[in-house]
Amino acid sequence: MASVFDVTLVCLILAVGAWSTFARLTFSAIVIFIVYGLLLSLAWVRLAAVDVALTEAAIGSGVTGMLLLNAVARLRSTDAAPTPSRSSVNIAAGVFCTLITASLAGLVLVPPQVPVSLAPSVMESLGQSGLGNPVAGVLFVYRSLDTLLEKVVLVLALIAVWSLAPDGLWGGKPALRPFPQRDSVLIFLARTVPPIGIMVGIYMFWVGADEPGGAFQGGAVLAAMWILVMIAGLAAVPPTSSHALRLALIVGPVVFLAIGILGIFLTGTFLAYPEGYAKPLIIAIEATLTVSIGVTLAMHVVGPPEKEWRS
Amino acid sequence: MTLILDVFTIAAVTVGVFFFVIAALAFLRFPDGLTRLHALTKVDNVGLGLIVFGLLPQAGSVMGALKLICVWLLVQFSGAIVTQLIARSTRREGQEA
Amino acid sequence: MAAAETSSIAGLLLVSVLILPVVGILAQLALGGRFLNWICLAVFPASFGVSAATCAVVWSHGEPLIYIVGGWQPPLGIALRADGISAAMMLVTAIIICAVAIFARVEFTQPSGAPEARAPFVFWALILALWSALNALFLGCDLFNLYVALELLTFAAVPLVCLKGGEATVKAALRYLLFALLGSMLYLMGTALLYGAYGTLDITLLAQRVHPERVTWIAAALMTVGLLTKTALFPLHLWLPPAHAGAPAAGSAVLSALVVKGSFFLIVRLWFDAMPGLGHTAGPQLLASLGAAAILFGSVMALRQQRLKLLVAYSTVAQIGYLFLMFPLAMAAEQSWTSLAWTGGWLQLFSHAFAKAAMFLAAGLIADALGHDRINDLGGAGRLRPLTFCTFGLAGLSLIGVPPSGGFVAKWLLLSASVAEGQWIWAAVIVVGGLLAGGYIFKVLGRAFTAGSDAPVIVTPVSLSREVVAFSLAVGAVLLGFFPLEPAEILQIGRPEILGSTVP
Amino acid sequence: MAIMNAITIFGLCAAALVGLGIFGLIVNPQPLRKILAINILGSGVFLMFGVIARRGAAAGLGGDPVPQAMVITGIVVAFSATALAVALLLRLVLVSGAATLEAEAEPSEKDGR
Amino acid sequence: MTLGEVLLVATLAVPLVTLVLALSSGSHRRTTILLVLAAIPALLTALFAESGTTVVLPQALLSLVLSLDLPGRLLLGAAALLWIATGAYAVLSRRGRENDNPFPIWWLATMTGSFGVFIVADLVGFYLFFTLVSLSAYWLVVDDGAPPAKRAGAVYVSFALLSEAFLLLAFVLLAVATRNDSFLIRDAVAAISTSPLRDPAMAFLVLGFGIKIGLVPFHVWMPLTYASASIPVAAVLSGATVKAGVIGLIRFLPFGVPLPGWGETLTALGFVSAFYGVLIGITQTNPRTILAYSSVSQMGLIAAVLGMGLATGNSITPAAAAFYAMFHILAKGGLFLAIGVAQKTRHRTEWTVLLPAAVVVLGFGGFPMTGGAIAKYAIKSPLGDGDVAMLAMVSAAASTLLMLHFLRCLRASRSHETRTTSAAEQSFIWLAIVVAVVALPWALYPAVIQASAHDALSFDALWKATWPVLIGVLLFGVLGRAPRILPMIPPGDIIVLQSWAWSGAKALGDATERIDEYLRRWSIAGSLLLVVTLALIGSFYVGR
Repeated sequence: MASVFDVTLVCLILAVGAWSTFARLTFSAIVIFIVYGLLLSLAWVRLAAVDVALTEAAIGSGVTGMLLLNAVARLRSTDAAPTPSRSSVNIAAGVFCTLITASLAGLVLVPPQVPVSLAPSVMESLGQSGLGNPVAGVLFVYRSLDTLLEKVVLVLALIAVWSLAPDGLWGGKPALRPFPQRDSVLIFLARTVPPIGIMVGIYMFWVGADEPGGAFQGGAVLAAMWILVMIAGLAAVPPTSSHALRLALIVGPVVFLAIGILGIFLTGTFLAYPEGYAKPLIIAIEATLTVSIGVTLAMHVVGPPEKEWRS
Repeated sequence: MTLILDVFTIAAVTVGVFFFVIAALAFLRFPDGLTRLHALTKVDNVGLGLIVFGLLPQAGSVMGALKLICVWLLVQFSGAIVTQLIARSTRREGQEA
Repeated sequence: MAAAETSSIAGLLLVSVLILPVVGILAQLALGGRFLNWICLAVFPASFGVSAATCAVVWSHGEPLIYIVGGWQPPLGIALRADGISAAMMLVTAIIICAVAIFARVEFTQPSGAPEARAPFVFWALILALWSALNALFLGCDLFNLYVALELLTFAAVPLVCLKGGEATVKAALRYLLFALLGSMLYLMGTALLYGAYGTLDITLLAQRVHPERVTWIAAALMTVGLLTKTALFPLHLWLPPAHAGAPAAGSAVLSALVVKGSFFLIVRLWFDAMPGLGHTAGPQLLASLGAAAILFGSVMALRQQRLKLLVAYSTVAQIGYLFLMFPLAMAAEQSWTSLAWTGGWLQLFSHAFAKAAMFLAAGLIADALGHDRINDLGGAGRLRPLTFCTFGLAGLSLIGVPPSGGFVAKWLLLSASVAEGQWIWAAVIVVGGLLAGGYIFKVLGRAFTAGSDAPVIVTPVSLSREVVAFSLAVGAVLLGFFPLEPAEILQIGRPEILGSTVP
Repeated sequence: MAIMNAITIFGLCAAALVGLGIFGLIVNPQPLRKILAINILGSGVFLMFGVIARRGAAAGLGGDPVPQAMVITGIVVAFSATALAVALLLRLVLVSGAATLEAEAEPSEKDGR
Repeated sequence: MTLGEVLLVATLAVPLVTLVLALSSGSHRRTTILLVLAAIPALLTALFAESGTTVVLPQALLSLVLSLDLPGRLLLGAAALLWIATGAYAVLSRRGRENDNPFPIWWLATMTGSFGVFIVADLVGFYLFFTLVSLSAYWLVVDDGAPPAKRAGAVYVSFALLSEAFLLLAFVLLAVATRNDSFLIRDAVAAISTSPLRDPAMAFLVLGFGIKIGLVPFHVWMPLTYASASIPVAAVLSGATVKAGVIGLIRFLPFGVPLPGWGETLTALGFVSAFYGVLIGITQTNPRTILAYSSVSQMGLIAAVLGMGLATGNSITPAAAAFYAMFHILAKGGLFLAIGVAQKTRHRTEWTVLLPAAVVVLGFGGFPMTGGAIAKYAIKSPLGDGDVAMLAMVSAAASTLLMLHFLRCLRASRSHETRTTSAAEQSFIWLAIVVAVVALPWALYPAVIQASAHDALSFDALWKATWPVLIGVLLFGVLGRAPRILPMIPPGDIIVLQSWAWSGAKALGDATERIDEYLRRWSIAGSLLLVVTLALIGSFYVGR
């Protein structure tokens, strides 16, 4: 029988999700969405996927929440749009959505006869790569092409965001407005929390090889700390044309690609790690990835350049 | 021995939850933003403290217990600062409106 | 499997086809704007060479080229597979992207000495990303890997639409992105269901494990509709006209000719490779009827457009419909790849790619030269820019399906297939589509080549080199017309291995 | 009869979230709320992956690591999609002053080029 | 490569080379003498290449198959003559006039298509040249860009595209009937007559070629096009390019096996067109429109001849129809040139134009000793001697009436400004055509019908030829007294009816635009997406 906690958690998630969808004000919708994200990471813990819970909390609701809050602050002027009207189209859409949900629920209720899983084959050959965490194994050993392509997607999305700046401001500084007053409390926070945060981020990346954690989650924490410092005004927002920023952006994918190509010369196949050296190589990849992901996520939140900057 | 610890944990956690319930009630009852904020932070910190305190014996290892305490400290710390910021901004909005 | 099971040197071609454009983007970010021209000069020819080499290897061996990435066999790892149709698609993509690159070289050059400019930097990064994503789509053998490639494609296509930054183009780009994301999420849900039911996402393994049951139908439906949103088939075409009309000329050429075909390629992979069982259901008929509606609706809308770029965009909506006629016709045959409709469908895709790229480039040149692209005011412009309108005409011939053009051979094969299998409705739709296409092509050419009320004036001179590039693409569409009128051998490479053993 | 164990509950929750996400995306006129709905839809799809992973628990693991790795990649891709959508929306508001997706006027004349 | 094969290839190669030459040299603005010379190889092929020579071009040239048979040779020769004459006329009339539209390019393209259609022997090749001749003629029609020309061009191109659509379907049916192994027309026609696809194929063939030769419901484009095109263009369109439809019917109808069903329908269509053309023609006043309706009538007659041949399975019908069509090419083209020449001659010397025109006109009626007489005698055998032959006689009388009406309108419509610059040479071309019209049929008759010409001179044949002409003259006399009784019908007659079809199409277009605007609303598109998903799931369950 499903435990009471699970049932309440699911009901809570659905309630908060519905509330966020139908909230009158966009600002409250987004705040509720962040709560929804945290509840979801609880659900991931219940589904015994701690890695994913960390990712959901860090990226799914953390950084995305920051992004949406920043957006709603900018859009405050156009917020008074009415809630969805009760027109016939909406009712029809509702009916179709329930039909889709019903068909999916029907599938969920009838689990496949023979449970099918790749877990045994993952565990059986995980030992060769020296990694302890199976999810990290899948990400960086078995399906490393996915991870590489996904990194390229992240970098390309950033180029796309930057491309939305007007011609004149290309290479300029993104307009993250630091907190207006020279307020002591936020600066105090920005001075004390980041060291802990950075330590937690690095710990998360480091432990990722054997325990749940990894480059993505660590990178997200680092990004959060950097944004906190920038908002408090302690650190200047780097111009998008700064050489250091761009190098930091691409150091992750470049190292990943280099090691992949190295695999061709040493073992004859792309993205294959030579015997015995798998773990150090993967750690090297993850280290640079953490830095790149951190910088990229922060730059996504900060947005396209909006101020003149002549280096 | 474990029985005593379990009883202790259950007691502490229930009291903690009780504090949270009060905080929620206060949040709904109080008229304006500042008083709600006041109620929330104070009561939640105490509630969380009690729950963490109650769970300490359940934590597997000493490291686990330390992590729990770190979590509590971090929540205390950031909660207080964030409350300050929200209070200031609601007061400033109060003056402008 | 009989295929060349290698991670050999030839297999490395497949990897380099994926990786070279990505290296280009990373180099662009690392070195900045000053070296932009050098990077492009290095990466584009290299990528073209590798694509052509892969195509040559696959066509000469007559066997698909398989490469196991990272050395782990498919259920666990990811394989890259280049069979006949993916080699052909890679070749067409390489040719069109290089032609568009030469065309765009004038408009998007980084001025030497000046600080890094936005448009050139972004344009070349997006084109390279598009190329890498398309190659990943053609070679991918794992459904989730194809999802990531699809997202890479969308994220490269959306900013291309609003590169010029006008209000309408940004709105079109946002609509395109949101609708495409909805599609991707449905596709992802389908992948989840398939993995839950059969334990693998590799297409060749799926072909052996899939059997007709509820989870397969729902997964196939979700994935197909997810891909239909990106292919902009008739009822789901809301984003295509403003997006393709608003993009810069070079951008809209690549968008219409290639990006829309990438997701179509996946639908073919899904229906013909992963789940051939779908052929015995009424699914292909539904897809073809949507295609037929697209042909009729798109052509009538194209006839009514007042602006040239919108006319060409709606013509894309119509021509996509033809591709979906391939499903019922090819799947009716016992071995789908030997039927006339299979070759006809692919030829339609290739000739439309060439013709539409040429048409959008020509439309862009006309808009640049005359300062506007209102069709009614094109009176007599044919004399001012004869080569551009000649390009538009040649490409138009391929769309109408007039010999000697690729469009004609494709229509002939599709008509023969529909007549041979007695599905007359598709034959009627093809012919009416050709008529309507003739209508809107002659509407434009008629106004261009006959003296209008006020003599048009050239606003900004257009260099002949750009016109020659557009003309060469149109000639490409015509050269496809010399294809023999029977099922093409090279498009059948690698088909039997997937389906030979198990056709449920 | 379908066993109503914990995993199935989360499966039903995933299905419901997918329906909710699609409904929110279709119905809500505001683009920012549409982006929110896409994130809810995405979380629903990833939850389905989680349920399938949990059902594939074997060889001493709590769940099949392959779908879990896919979810991590999916979340990062979904984030970059959200970031691009938000940037586009902000640019749209900057340029047109209104945050609406309905194309009232066809691309106006000045975009004729 | 024998002489014949070289000539065959040259027929197409020379015009194409000239076209490329004109394109590249930039001299495509001025119409040079090359236009005339490009048609010479075709004439030589018709004269010297012996029937039956076939050439298979390499794969690089779409593996076209060119072959010359008797009907093809006759039509090719006559068309070449007409192209040379009208080419010379065009060169003279446009000398020095800097024209913007690339006239020579489209002239040469239409010429290539027109010659190609007569000598090509495979399906795809025929469709290629048929399209070439139809679509490039559009640019000749809209050459001077005047508004009526544009409207006529639009009507012309829509009918041309419609005919091509039908033909594409027909050819696909033929190809499928031969299981796609050989694309030769001969094999396709042989295979289709026995295959189940015969009826649809025949229907599309008759429709496709019917539109091209202007059978009644589809004839509206002819009067509009011929009235608004320039004189040489109208001459060559009414003469040579229309015959693409005739050669199509000759090649694609299975004359070997009698097909009474299709034969009768074609004959009926033919005679309806024949009489309809005359009925409307006599109400017109513009000489060009009258000639257009005379074309509709004559083409109707040829269709009737082919129909009867098909019904009775008479094997010499193709040759007879081609012979009559040859006469029609030269006569109709010549009369259009006559209009051009008449507008330039002075009042005093008008008889130099009207007298030869009278000879040609009487030929249409089949007056003895004229070219028309021998042509009508040739098509007598396929028509048999029942009531169909009587109908043919009546149609001869009717066309005599129409042509006399044409003569009167020609005389009345002569403009009085007397430009005599190139009039002399042009009238020389006109006279050359008249000589050809009279002499050529008599000369070629023995070779074509394998019977001596002198039994056509027997007394009863002569009498059978003269009484329809007499009736025609009589009717013309009666009509002359009371011109008021005839209603005024605008050229293109039922095109006026089709204007409501045009407004219907516009309404449909508006509705489509509203639907598209509705479908592209976000919430509608989203719901449609879900509908398509559910429909797909449903369709998978159906037919499993």
